[in-house]
This record gives sequence, structure tokens and C-alpha cells, in this order.
Amino acid sequence: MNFDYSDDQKFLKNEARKFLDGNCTSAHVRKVLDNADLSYDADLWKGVGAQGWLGAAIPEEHGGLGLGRVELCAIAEELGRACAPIPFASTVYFLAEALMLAGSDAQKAKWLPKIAAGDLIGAFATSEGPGVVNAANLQAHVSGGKLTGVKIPVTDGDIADLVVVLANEGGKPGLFLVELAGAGVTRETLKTLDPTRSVAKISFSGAAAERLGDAGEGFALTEAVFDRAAVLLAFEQLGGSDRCLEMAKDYAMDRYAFGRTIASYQAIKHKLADIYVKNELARSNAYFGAWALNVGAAELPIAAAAARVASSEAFWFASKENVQTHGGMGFTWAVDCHLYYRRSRQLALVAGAPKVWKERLVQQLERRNAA
Amino acid sequence: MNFDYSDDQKFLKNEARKFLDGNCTSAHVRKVLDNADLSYDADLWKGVGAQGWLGAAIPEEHGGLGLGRVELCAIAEELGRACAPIPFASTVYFLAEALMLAGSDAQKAKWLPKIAAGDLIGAFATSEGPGVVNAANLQAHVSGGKLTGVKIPVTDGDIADLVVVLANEGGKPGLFLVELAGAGVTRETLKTLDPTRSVAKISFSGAAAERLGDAGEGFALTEAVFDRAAVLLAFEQLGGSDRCLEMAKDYAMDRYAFGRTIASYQAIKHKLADIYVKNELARSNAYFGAWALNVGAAELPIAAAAARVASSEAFWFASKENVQTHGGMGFTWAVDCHLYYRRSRQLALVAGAPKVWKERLVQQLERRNAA
Amino acid sequence: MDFNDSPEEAAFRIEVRTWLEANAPKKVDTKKMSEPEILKLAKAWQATKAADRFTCMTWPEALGGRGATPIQNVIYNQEESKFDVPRGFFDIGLGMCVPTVMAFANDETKQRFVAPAVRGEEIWCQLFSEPSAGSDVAGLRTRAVKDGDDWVINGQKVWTSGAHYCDFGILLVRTNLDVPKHKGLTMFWIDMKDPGVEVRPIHQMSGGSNFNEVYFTDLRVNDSQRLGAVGEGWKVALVTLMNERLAVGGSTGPNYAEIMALARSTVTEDGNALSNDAFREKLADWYVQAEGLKLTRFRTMTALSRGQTPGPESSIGKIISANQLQDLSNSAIELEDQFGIITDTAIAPLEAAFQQSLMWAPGLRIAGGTDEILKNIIAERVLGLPGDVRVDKDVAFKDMPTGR
Amino acid sequence: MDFNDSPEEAAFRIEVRTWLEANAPKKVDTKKMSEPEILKLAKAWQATKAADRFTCMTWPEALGGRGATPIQNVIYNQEESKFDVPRGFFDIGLGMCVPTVMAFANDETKQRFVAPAVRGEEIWCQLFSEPSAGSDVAGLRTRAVKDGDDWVINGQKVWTSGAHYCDFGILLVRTNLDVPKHKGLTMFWIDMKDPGVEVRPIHQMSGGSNFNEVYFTDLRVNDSQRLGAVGEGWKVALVTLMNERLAVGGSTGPNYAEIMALARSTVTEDGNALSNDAFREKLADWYVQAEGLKLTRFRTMTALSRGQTPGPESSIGKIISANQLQDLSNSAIELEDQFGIITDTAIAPLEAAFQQSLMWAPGLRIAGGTDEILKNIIAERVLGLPGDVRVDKDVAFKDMPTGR
Repeated sequence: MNFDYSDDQKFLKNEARKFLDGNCTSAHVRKVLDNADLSYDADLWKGVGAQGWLGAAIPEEHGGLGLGRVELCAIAEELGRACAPIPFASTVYFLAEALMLAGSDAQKAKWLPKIAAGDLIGAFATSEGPGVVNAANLQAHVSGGKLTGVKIPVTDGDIADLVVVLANEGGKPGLFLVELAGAGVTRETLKTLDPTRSVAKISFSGAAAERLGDAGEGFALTEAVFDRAAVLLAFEQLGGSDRCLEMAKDYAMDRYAFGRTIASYQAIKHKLADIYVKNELARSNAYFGAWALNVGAAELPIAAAAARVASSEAFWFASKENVQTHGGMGFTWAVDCHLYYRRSRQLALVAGAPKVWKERLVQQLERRNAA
Repeated sequence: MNFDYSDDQKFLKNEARKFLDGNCTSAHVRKVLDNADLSYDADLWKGVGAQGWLGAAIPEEHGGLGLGRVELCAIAEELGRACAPIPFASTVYFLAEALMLAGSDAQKAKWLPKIAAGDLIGAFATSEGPGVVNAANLQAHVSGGKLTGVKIPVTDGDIADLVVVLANEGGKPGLFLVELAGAGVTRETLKTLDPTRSVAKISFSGAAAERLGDAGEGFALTEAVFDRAAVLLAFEQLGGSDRCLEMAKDYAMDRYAFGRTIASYQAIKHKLADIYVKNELARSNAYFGAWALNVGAAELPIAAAAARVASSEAFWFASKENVQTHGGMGFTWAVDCHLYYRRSRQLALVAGAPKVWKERLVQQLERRNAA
Repeated sequence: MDFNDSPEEAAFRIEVRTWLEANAPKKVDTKKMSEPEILKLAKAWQATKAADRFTCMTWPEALGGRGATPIQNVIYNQEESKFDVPRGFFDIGLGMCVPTVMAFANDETKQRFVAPAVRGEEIWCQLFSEPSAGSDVAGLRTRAVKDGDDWVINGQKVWTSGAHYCDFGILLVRTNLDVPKHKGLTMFWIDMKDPGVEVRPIHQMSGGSNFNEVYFTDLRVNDSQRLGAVGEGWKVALVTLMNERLAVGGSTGPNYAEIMALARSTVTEDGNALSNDAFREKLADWYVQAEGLKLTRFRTMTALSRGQTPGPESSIGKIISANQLQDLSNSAIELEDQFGIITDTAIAPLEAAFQQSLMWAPGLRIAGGTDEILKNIIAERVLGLPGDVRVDKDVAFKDMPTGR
Repeated sequence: MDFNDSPEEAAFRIEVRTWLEANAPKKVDTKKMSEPEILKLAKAWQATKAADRFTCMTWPEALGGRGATPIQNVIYNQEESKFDVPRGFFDIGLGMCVPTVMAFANDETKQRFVAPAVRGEEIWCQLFSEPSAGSDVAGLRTRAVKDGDDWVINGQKVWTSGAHYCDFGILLVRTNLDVPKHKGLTMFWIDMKDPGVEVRPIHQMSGGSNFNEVYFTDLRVNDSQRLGAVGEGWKVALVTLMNERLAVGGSTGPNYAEIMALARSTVTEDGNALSNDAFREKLADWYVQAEGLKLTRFRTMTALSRGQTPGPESSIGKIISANQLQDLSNSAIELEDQFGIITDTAIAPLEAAFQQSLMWAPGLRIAGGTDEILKNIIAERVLGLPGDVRVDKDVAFKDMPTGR
């Protein structure tokens, strides 16, 4: 039984925290938050590349470190804790995973080294409007290698170089690689709940598109990529949830009302205990997801769903009750509580809302029963 | 604005409480609870009849007091508070209301006076198995005035003289009056979560049945009767919820831990505050239901649904957290907490579970929007 | 059990409605107007109301009121709410501050201030809360030191609504550190335009700035501006706070009807999101809560109309409405799925109403009493449960442990 | 991140499995057997385990153990759980009571009692809780008065598991009323068959009787039966309670798999209840919680297998499992609709498993630490938040306010 980070993984995690403590402080996050023209922290992005994190899970043959997914989870946890304002998830959890899952040898050889080297920002575009995109309402389409349609929202779409797009080709849904520097692409940055992560509307009018994976597999591949991303996102959510618990505890210990620290009141103690319980259950589910992702287990779909549901709800609860524990101060822009309140929503929505994953989880349970 | 009991109604309610304080103590309830052969408290039933409560809402022309439904609600609240072990709901909220709603002049003239006089116990039989009975799975059927089928569970079915049965006749669902003393009826008393209220399985094999209301209207009439019963049951639930809050408060004030009353601990204070809030919101929704029922307003269906949903959940919460507040003592048979825990389940199930009513509520909202 | 006015109430309602139809200003689109412009309209409307005594109605005639009953007051507000008139600038001043002045100031001061406030010519704000004294207001630290006939005041207040447009304020300060905290407080009225007073807006997590910080630097106030005796400030403050519940609360933002519309317009594989049973059950719960609150207000009005005083049960309102707003807003953005992150009012459904209320709801759970404080109030004042252990009752303020 | 045994652990698992296959008794249907009959089987199986040192494995060899590691203990329990052997009679005695005896009794006493207990010939119970001392065990009132070399004991204990079949017990009593409550306690071992001891079963709200009340009437025990010094009883009790978490907890009753089966078999107009989205979302929540608990136990085992001591985070388990059981059971009976009221095992789905767990769950939320106490433990021992204000620390027990 070895259901935890190994010593090496803990060392890597510690190094990551040290790096982010220096290079991703609240001041760094707020620089992006308060400057509408900044989509991300370019210095941090460079630094993260230099640390080799972008290629942590990319095979050495493609310029990566060839570490396991668990190591990537450890890094993700620290990025979430630091509320890092960079396109790490879009590039690594979505684009790189999509390429490693469905890319041809040529596509892997062409793009993975660039990702590992930090020379490329990625994005993953499925949504076209409110609600979940599905076979019935998918509008984007490719013909003759040209993509037409509108994708909104596309996380990091305004700064990405390469985007994976879900679109129909001859009536068959597929995934397509599109270089955004090319012709037929217009992008517009959008205002969102979490200004520390950038989102765009991208309009394609005959943009060059190359298929990624088999024709007709668009939705199946999207789900497979989301499964992988969900596990990695869950660790960012865990890092954020634990940080919220720390903030709430530190504030409560130091805040006095009626002659004693508010941390001594049962209402606060039980609130923090509730946060702790949710965080620990989420961590256990996330670890199982990490194991399934790392060994490519058949349990990945249900493990990913459980990890995403548990972590999304833990982070939501921790981030909102952290504000509440801070009282009036927590409602101010100056205090960091809202950074995590915002990020908890960004992470809960970016790979599809928890309710979607609950449905997927139950479908997996039904398959298991049928089997 | 007069959204409360009137002074006269408060007086009636007080009189009812005095009567029940003397004639429906915990000892009376436990007599039925602990004696498997007792289906109800016959003395209390007689007494309640003598008080005129059975005919409170029955027109004077049919031997009742001809009071309004609000007066009946006031009585119901006290019966719920006292956890009365009698077939009042089955006879008054279901049978009498069904007769007044759909009965012919002859049927009203024949049965209502007997109810008002306390000479008749009623029941209402729809369920035939786990889940909600519907047009697709309704098995009971009538042909040539003879009813065949099995109804389970039928509350008070083992002691009832007259039962209203939902059954098909020539493929059309309808309600039917069946006298249980007649031929073709076998009944079996069942063990249930609330032994203070009696439940039976009734098998009909060619029992004489007379239609109540129009052919084909079986499900519509059942819903209409349930709407009326739901409001009245909501007041029994309110009475029970408030009693649970009182019990929890009295125990907490008198129980000491770590040198002070547990009522001074925030965990207990907030628990009781949560109960209070749910009870008050339930009371307001129940009052609206009482108004709608009393004036026969078009809002009755949505008002009844809101009253039932709010009161069912308030009583469930109050009854389970009352046990919790009592700690180990609350888990013993000797302490009364479980009487209300059991009754909260009986009242929540007898007219269909809250989830069914949530769906009906939303359907009403949709109609309102369509209109 | 009905919703009808008594004959007297019905008559008064008609009187009010008639007057409003004759006097209420025409609807104007304030969306594009600046606050000073809106304030100008509000002052004009307040003057009109004052002229015919449709403001401060429950006050005695001598003070500008008409000795109306509480229910008459409710009736007026119900009817006025049907007109699109400027609101909100005078509630705290006339609801909390001026009544305090009326209760504790000398005749001269009352003569000077009550009438202009009623006419809306001068606006008052309330200066109690401090960064280190939120739920525990009596723990405030702003100091007033006697200097001849004056007091010299230094310190900071926070969460002051309208401080930037107010003319005067009632200020609670500490005048004695050597006695327990409740015993060392004193109340004054102050001129908000004094150079010793600096007002700074608070930037909220929701982006807006509805409240202010107010700093006092060697602010001199004459002893004649004192309200109540030295050291009696807490008793005075309680009179002010008694009325707070009336000023705060009530749900602000989208409700079950809006999210129902959102669901109906959200396309899914099998129709629209309104057909999802999980959503339908939540919708029913929100409706039952919202209706329950509305109907509870009717019960409160009934008590008023019967001449009874409604208890603190009105504290229920904000606990429920604030938490429902947060839950409902979050369910709405999750319903929009990935699209829910967008706050562009031109793009997001319902002009991003749900995204905005999601960011505002946390403040609603805190302002005017946190969830936790309100539950204490229900437990202690409604249910009569004992207060928590108090370690600060008999300790000199200067010896009390403090944190940030 | 894997679920594999280390080579040593794998080897031990094989050893255990081999032994169990060779020695575990054949499966017998205990449903129709009386408790004494089952106890007889349990004692035989315990003797077999003791002979080959597969019980009390972590104890030193001299005391009947084999100096095993905690993870080896876990491995044995995992493997034994795959066999249908009689369980539960010895957990409290060998898990809590005898270790206390081993820690505080003289050699003679240890010689006399340890071996028979390990072999299952004698069973021990724990006598701490009292009607007026539940969460606050140290508030107990059972008195012991010195009389020559004896102590005379009067009072009552409650919630004692197995008192009716136990041979001996460890008893915590008050020997001094004039000192604060924790300082006036003393621990003794007693003979449960003494005429001064009367055992009465407790009738639970769930109908059954899994616990007892134990009354002491002029029970005389010799001072040589004292465990630890006079007045040091609380320190002794803490040693006993340290192990309680191991003895209690774990979900008992139907889980997400059973309710999923119920839903599938419940007919609705459009198929079965499993197609209801509201139910499906709840099902996902229950699964995530249940899996989270199971996987958290794996994390605890990992800590053990790495030679670390798992913290009180195991308190999480019962809060979640008890509340989920209550919620899931209630959802099940509401799913059955009117039919859910029926508890006849011949008629109700799954032999009324949900109705039974509905009535048992409230006890699970209380036994071995209420939800509220467990949250205090998490807040204080895991998160390091301060304890609540204690008014009972320095008060003589006889002066402490008490209620019922």
C-alpha cells in the first residue's frame, strides 16, 4: 500500500512551492488581475518553462522530462495553491494531453517539443454557447481542411498559438489542430469571473485545420482529454482548497471578538472542520484519479469524475466560507479571499460543470453494473 | 392584512391543546406504540368525536359544525403536536374531503353525518407497491360494480369502515367507495416505521364498489384530494416540528457538559436556530395553503405543494436533530424523541413523498408561466 | 386568514395611491446618470414627501411626521414601491441617525437638524463599525480625548454607507480605556465636511464601491455635540441599532423566476435544461424558500396591523435570502457550463445578472450581521437560549487581548 | 502512487491467507442462533487465533503477541474479513481494556488476566459513560468510598457493550468530590459477576438492545484492584480511550450500491427511478463520499506501512458515514413513496434494510463521539484551533453546576 506521494514526488512538490513562493506571490497574481491588458504573467510562464514543468509528463524523445503523471499532479497542486496566472492547464492538461492521446507521430514530433520548451501556448475549444455542446447543436465545421465557426469561451484563446477545436467534418465530429497565427482567425478577449485567467471568443472563417485523431471520434476524444484534464485540474483545486483553509485558520486565530480569538468559537471551528473534511475526501478521490491516469487504468473515467466532483465542491465550499470567515475584510478587493473564490469558479467550469460529471459518473456505475 | 389565526381560531386551538394535554399524553401514544394489537387509541377517538373535531369542516346540513378549513388546520396543528394515535387524517383529510369534493348528494348525505358523528373510520387507497402508482401500472380494476386488486399500504385500512379506492373501470381510472365490512375483502395489518399509526394490506376479490366522482377522473381526483390533505397534513407536521424544537430546547437548557448547559454552546444554538428558521418558513407556506384551501383559491395546487414540501422537510430536520441534541438519551426507546422521528416519516410518506410534490410544484410554475 | 386591508387600511391605501399618482415624479432612466444627479432628484422627491408628511410618517406631527401607525408606514412603502422614484439615500439617516439625535440631543440641536433632515436637505450617516470591531462593535478603538470644552478624535471607521455625500454623522468613540469596553464609549454628532474627516471608498471584491472608510485626524468636536452622557455611548448606540433591521436585508438579485427562464432558454440534447429533474427539485426548494420569506413578511405585517410588535424573527430573512442568492447564482453559472465564466453584460445571459450576484452574495452574507451573528440572535433573543461565555465583561478595555 | 504491498507485506499476506484457509471455521448461518451459541463459536475461534498468535499481533511475544507492525495487523484484518468468522466480542476488551490493565496493573494481576483474555476465555468491558456524563465523561458521578482495604462503590454506568456476557470490566469512579473533576477520578478492575453488579439491557429507539446499563450497589472491591494511583483515573482512562477510534466507526448498513439497485427496480411512468436526474446527482454524491472514505483509509494504511502514526483525521469517517447513512436511508424510503413506511422484512424491498438503517443511523451519529464532539476534535487536534472556554477546570466537582 503506497497511496500517497513518494519521497521523490514530495521533494519535487517542495521545490515547486519554493519556486512559486518567490515567483508567484499575491502581488504577481494581482498584477494580472488589475491590468485588463495583461492576459497572463509572462515572466512566471518563462520561469515555469525553465523549471521543466511544461514537459514534466512529455516523453524524453519529445523533449520532455518523461516523468509520470503523479509528478505533474504534484506540480498542479502547487500551481493551484499559488493561484498561478498562466496558461499552464490549457497548454499541458489539454493540448499536450490531447496530442499524446490522439496525435500522429508527426504531430507529436512537431508540437510536443515546442510545448516542453515553452515556445508554445495551447488551448482547447469545444463550447459555442450557454450549456453543454453536443452532437445536435455543434455548429463549427471543417471542409477541405478549412474551419468555419465560432468558439466561445476559449480559455487562453487570446494568447494561444495552437488550439484544438471540436468540429464536424462531413457530418462526422472530430478534433482539429488550428494555428491561430494563420489566416481566417479573429479573436476577442472577454471579461470573466476570474480575470487572472484569460478567455477569448474565437471566430474561424476558413482557417487551416488539421485533424487530430480519427474522424467521427470528436466527442469521444473530447471526453478522454477531459478525463485526463479533470484529474490534473483536481490537484489545482486541492491546492486552492487547502490554501483557503490555511487563510481562514490564520485569520480566525488572529481576529478577536468579544475578548477572544474567533477561532475559539464553535461556529468557526465547525466551519473549518467541515472544510477540512471536504478537502480530505477530495484529496483521496484525486489521488485515485492520479493513480488511474498514471497507469492508464480502465477506472480512469469514473476516477476522473469522482476527483472532479469532489474537488470542485471542496474548492467552492472552502473559497466561499473563507470569505465568510474573514467577515467584512473578506469582501474587500484588497484581501486575497476573492482570488480563490474566482479561481474556484474558473476551475469548476473550464472542463465542464460538476453536474455534467455527476451524470458521467453514474453512467460509469451503470456500465460497471452491466458488465 | 390578516395572515394569521384569528382570535376565535386561537381560542379553538388553545381549547384543543388543553383537551389533548389531558387525553393524548406521551403515555397514551406509547400505549399504541408498545401494543402490537392496538391500532389506535379508541378512547381518544371517541373524545375527539365528542369535541366535534371530526365534523369541524363538514357543513351543518350534514351534521358537521360548518366551520372553515382554517379551524381544521388549527386542530390539525395540535394533533400533530400531540402525536395523536388516531385515524383522524384518513377519516377527515382524505375520506371526508374526497366526499365533499366529488361525492353525489346521496353519497354526502349517507356518509358525512356518520363521519361527523364519529361512527365511521375512513381510509384512502392508491398505492399498490414501491414507487408512485400511475396510469401505466395501476392494477386494481372494477367491473360490474365489483372491485378486484391489492392495495398496499393503506393507512388505517385495518380499522376503516369505508375506503376510497383508485381503480380502473373499463380502462378508465376512477375513485370508488368500498365498505370494508362487506364480502370480498381481506386485510392484513403491517409492521411500519410508525406503530402509532396503523397500516394494512387490503386484498379485494369482487368487493362491492360504488364510483365516487366521474369515470376517467381517478388520477385528477386523487391529486385534488391530496392537495387538500397536504395542507391539513402540513399543520400536523408543523405541530410536530415545533414540539421537537421545544423538546430540544428544554433538554439542552437542562443538560450540562464541561460545567455549563449545552444550550450555551454555539453548535447547539445554531442547530436550534436552523430548526426555528425551517419551521417558520414552513409555517408561512402552510398558512398560505390554509388560505387557498379555505377560500377554494385557484392557487391551491401550488400552495399545497409548497406547504407539503416545506413542512415535510422542516419536520424531518427538527425530528432528527432533536434526537441528536438529546445525545445518547435521544436514542433510547424511553425518551419521546423517536415518536416524532417516526411520525415525521409517516406524515411525509402518507400523501406521497416530498420529491413527488416538488415535481408537482414545478409543473404548476410552468403552467403559470404558460398562462 | 386573508390578505385584505381593514377598512381603515384600505381607505389609507387609496389616499396614499391618489397622492402618489398626483405627486410621484415621472420615471427617468437613471442608468446613465451620475450619483450627484440622482441624488438631486432624490432630494427633490424627499422634499415633496416631507411637504405632505409622507416621510417619517410614524413620527409626531411636531417633528414633521403624522403620528401614523407602523402598518400605515408599510402600506405607504408598498404603494411607493410601485412607482419608479429615487430611493435609498435617506433610509439610514432618517431610520437610524436622526431618531438617535431626537432621543438624546438638546432642544436647540433638534431644532437645528430634524427638519432639514426630514426635507432631505441634509443627509446623515452612521459611524460605528471599525476594522477591528465588526460583529463586536463595542470593541471599537477610535479615541476621543477631552481638551477644554472640546474633544479631539483620532481613529478610523469602516463600511459607512454614503459617507461621501453625507452632511452629518453620529459617531461612536472610546472615551475611557480603564473600564470594560461597553462602559467606555460616548456618542457625538459630527460635521462630515470638517477637514478632520477624510472619506475613502472601499473597493469590494464585487468590483463596486458601495461603502466607505472614514478617517479622523485630530477632529475637534465641542462637548455640546455629545449625544447622551459620557460613558453612556453604548446605551445610545442600542437605540440606533434597534432600527437597523428595518434598514438592511431583503433579497437583492435574480430569483427562482430568472433562473427558471435561464434553464428554459438553455438547450440540451433532450430539449432544455428545465426538463432536468435535479434542477427542478432545486427550483422547487428555491421557490418554497422565497415564498416562505415573502409570506413571513405578511405575518409580520399582520402583527403590526394588530398593534403587536414583530420580534427579531425578521432576522430569518437575510440568512435565507443571502445564502439562496449565492447558491442560486452558482447553480446558474454551472447551468451555463463553460459559458458561465463570462461576465460581459453584452454576451452573458440576462446581462450577466447571475455572475454579478455571485460576486455580491458573499457581502450580503456579512453586511448588517453575519450568518453566524444572526443565528446567535435567533438563538438568544427568539429562543431564549443563554449567551456564550463572555470573557470581556469585566476587563478594562486596555487589558483586553486583541489581534490584528 | 499504487496499491501494492511491499515485498515483506506481500509475503506476510500470503502467510496469513494460508493460515486462514487452513484454520478458519466453516461458514455457519448464525441468523437463527442465540447469542450464547454464537459466543461459544467466537471463543473457539479466538482460542485458535491465540494459539498461532494471530490475535493481539502487535503485542510483545511475552504477552501472547508477535510484535507485529500495525500494517501487518491491518493485513490480517483485511484477509480475515474475507472469511465468515464470528466477530466483535473481543474488540473492546483486547483493544481497550486489557492494554490498560497491562499498562497499570501489578505483575500478579497481569499474570492472572492477560493470557485468558487473549485466548478468549474471559471477556472484558469498559465502564466509563454515565447518564449525566456522555460527551463529558470526566463529569461522572459513580462514587467509590474507602473502607479499610476496600472501596465501596455505588452508582450507574450506561452504553456498556456486552456487559451481560463480560467476565470483568475496567471501571472509572469518583473518589474525591473536593477537587476539580479530572483530579478526583480513580480506575479499578472489577468482577462483572459480583452480586453488587446488576446489568440491564437498554431498549433503543431502533428496537434492539446492543448496549446495557450497569448498576453498582455497595460493590466492594479491594484496593489491590486499583489501576494507577488514587486520583489518577483520568490519566489511566486516556490510555484506554486512545484506542477507542479503532474500536468504533465504519459505515454499517446499505450504501450507494444498494440504493442504486432499489432505484433500478422501482417502476416509474418513464421506466425506473434510476433515470431520475435528481436521484442520479445524489447517487454520485454518495459514491464520491463513500469512495473518499475508503481511499482515505488507504492513505491511513500507507502512513502505517511507512511507520508513521495516522492522526485523528480518522474522525472524519464516522461523521460522513453516519450522516450519509441517515440521508441515504431516508432518500430510499422516499423513493419507495407510500410503500416506504412498511418495515415487514417479508414485504419491504431488500428485507427492509433501509427502514432498519433509518432507525439505526441516529445512534451512529452519537455513539463513540457525537458529530459535534468529532468536529471539535478535528478543529482542535487536527487544525490546532483553541479549545472552547472552560468554566470547569478549577472548580471542585461538588461545586459544579449540574442539570438532570
